[in-house]
Amino acid sequence: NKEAISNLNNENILRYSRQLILPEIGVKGQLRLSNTSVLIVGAGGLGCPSAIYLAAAGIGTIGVVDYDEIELSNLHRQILHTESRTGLKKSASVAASCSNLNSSVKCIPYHTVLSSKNALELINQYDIIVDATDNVATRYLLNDAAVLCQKPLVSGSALKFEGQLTVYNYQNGPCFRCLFPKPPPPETVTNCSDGGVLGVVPGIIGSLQALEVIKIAIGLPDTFKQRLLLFDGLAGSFRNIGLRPRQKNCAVCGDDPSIKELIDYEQFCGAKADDKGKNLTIL
Amino acid sequence: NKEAISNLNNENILRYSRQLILPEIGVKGQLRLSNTSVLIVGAGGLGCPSAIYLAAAGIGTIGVVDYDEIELSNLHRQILHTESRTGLKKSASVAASCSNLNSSVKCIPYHTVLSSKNALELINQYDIIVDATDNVATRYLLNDAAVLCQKPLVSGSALKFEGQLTVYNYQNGPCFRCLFPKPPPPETVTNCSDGGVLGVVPGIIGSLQALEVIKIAIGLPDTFKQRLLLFDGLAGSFRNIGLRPRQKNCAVCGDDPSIKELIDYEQFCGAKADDKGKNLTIL
Amino acid sequence: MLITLEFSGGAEMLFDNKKSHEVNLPDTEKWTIGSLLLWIRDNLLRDKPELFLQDDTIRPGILVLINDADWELYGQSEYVVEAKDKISFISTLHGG
Amino acid sequence: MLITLEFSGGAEMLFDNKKSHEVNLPDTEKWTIGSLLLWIRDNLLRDKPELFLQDDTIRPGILVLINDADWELYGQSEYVVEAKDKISFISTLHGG
Ligand SMILES: [Zn+2]
Ligand SMILES: [Zn+2]
Repeated sequence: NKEAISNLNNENILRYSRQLILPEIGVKGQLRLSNTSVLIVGAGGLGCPSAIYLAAAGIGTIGVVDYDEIELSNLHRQILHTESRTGLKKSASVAASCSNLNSSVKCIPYHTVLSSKNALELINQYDIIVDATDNVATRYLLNDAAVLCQKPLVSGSALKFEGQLTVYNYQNGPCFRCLFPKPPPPETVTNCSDGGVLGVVPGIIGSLQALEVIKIAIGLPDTFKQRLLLFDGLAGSFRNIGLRPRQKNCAVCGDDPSIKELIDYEQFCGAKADDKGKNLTIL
Repeated sequence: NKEAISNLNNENILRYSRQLILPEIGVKGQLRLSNTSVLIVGAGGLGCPSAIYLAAAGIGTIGVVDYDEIELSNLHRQILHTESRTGLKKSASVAASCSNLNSSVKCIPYHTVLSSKNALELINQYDIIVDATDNVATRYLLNDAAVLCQKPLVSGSALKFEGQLTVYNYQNGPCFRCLFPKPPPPETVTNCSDGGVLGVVPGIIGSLQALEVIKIAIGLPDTFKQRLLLFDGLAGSFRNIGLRPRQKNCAVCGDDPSIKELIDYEQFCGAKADDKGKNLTIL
Repeated sequence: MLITLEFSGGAEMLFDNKKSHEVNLPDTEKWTIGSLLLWIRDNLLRDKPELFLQDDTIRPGILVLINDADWELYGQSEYVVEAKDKISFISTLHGG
Repeated sequence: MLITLEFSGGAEMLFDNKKSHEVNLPDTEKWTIGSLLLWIRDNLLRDKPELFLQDDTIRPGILVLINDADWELYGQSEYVVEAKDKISFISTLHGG
């Protein structure tokens, strides 16, 4: 339904010149980036670096979903916001920062909670989904929605000095549920509000998510499909973990799935879909 | 000569709350960050992420050195600049973006070429130096200046899909010259203008440089002293390399150094101190 | 039999915040990951075993690795532990 | 004797842009890094040997690694190569 961009104008040839000369990208790869749409869910510590590096690289359309407003306590890690924007919508702030860097990218902010009601319609409009969220319920929701819409899901997470990165539901690789069929007990889940996080750790993981998106958009091999990156910022170590293949008995991506439409994920996880409140089970 | 900051005001307690609760940081670590000054040399692909994450974390003073003005072809990787700032000074642009995020950080732009004439005076005013430059001559200059001023040097570099990171001249570890006593033949050196670079690759390395600075400022162990990180973005691999210790016969940091003041680095390297022109030997 | 146990992603908080443990398993039996889990509960866990095990297996949300690969690739709890193995327990992160 | 050679940071451009090479060294002699460098020049290098070697040793700006550690830690060109060794040649990057 979108008209494909089939050539680069002179301004864009200049703008992207340093990546156009990479043989792995070239004009063909740049056009693929221009014709790719990416939905970033979460305009926080992971979403900020992801969004700005995708805008810089010339992804055609970037959607940004977040229900939240900017607070001072976000600014130690959410680097696209500014002091003067505190109280304003995060999604609009990220879109504005991306447009300031590259006005040829179409940036669409969605100031809304991603829910079982709107997720499929939103995700269906995009080619690649970035999980830059901050809570378990939304991660299951996003996983199931990405599987049902058949979109690759580039998943990042960070807490304290640690980060994790993988790509779900891509090229017949596993999904989040293949690895974790059951949600963790709510009392074992720590969020950034309670556990803390050093801002640059989601910065590194979010940047790596942008790289994965670019590789998927261009069709480069060696993505983090069926692989997990473990980053330990205190040790300065990166580990590459081989993961299981897609599980035939997976409830959502398996051969005979039981989940064919989105469910109630707060109920499923026993926890609210934000990183603020206490767990439902405790309330 | 600077008056030390000895407590956090309420606004800063709120701003840094998510990193203050990390036991490795806490109020003591946050105060150390506030009392640390960092000189970032290069306001480009590495300098941008480095600067913004250091500003976000609350480094007290950030100096930014760059002689260059913003061009459209920078924006695919230099994410703190904007379209509307093309033609303006890079150093001022980075300082402005950092101040917009965190006005409590003192950001000092230096619109100048780092040279053998001004390097020692500049570097002496800072605690930690970030090498975010783009050419061999400036890297030798910065190394020698950091050794002569006894400052740790957090070095990053990127080209195409690859990046490298290490920390020189820290805690009796090696310096750049310990590893590379002789400069490379100019005809073997590729810069980002000629070889190209995917923007997010310096994004990842520059973020990792910010993390190293934070660890050094706070006094955390396990930095990249005497270690080299090799990042291959195409393969999605990170390798940790053990390096040689400080070399007793090093010309600048050795036991009987022959270099006791800065020399002519363009002549030493046979190449100009920018990433634009052709090599001197070819001219 | 000497092996290395690693905990990360928060799982280390159940083990004195120590991420790496060298342990010496008694040579009295053949060790599977299943029996190792119970040994960890009885010998290393300080308190709150339910945050690590549920129904005698690993609780949801912790990924078990055998020498840096998903235990699912090695038969999960049936895998027979060998000397020098590195068994890791990675709690998944959800922050962002 | 089978070993792995790796080239990165741009050094791979001298070797058909291939980053990893499995090579089989003839068992006729004891191989040091020094003699390996000459073997690489004569058997793998396509052209411009001066961009890889100078005065029969590695040219300035390329770091040599023996199994992911600086060759300086192993006596540089004197190191005796063993089967399955991974010898890497890393051209330092200067871009930013
Ligand atoms: Zn699945
Ligand atoms: Zn030295």
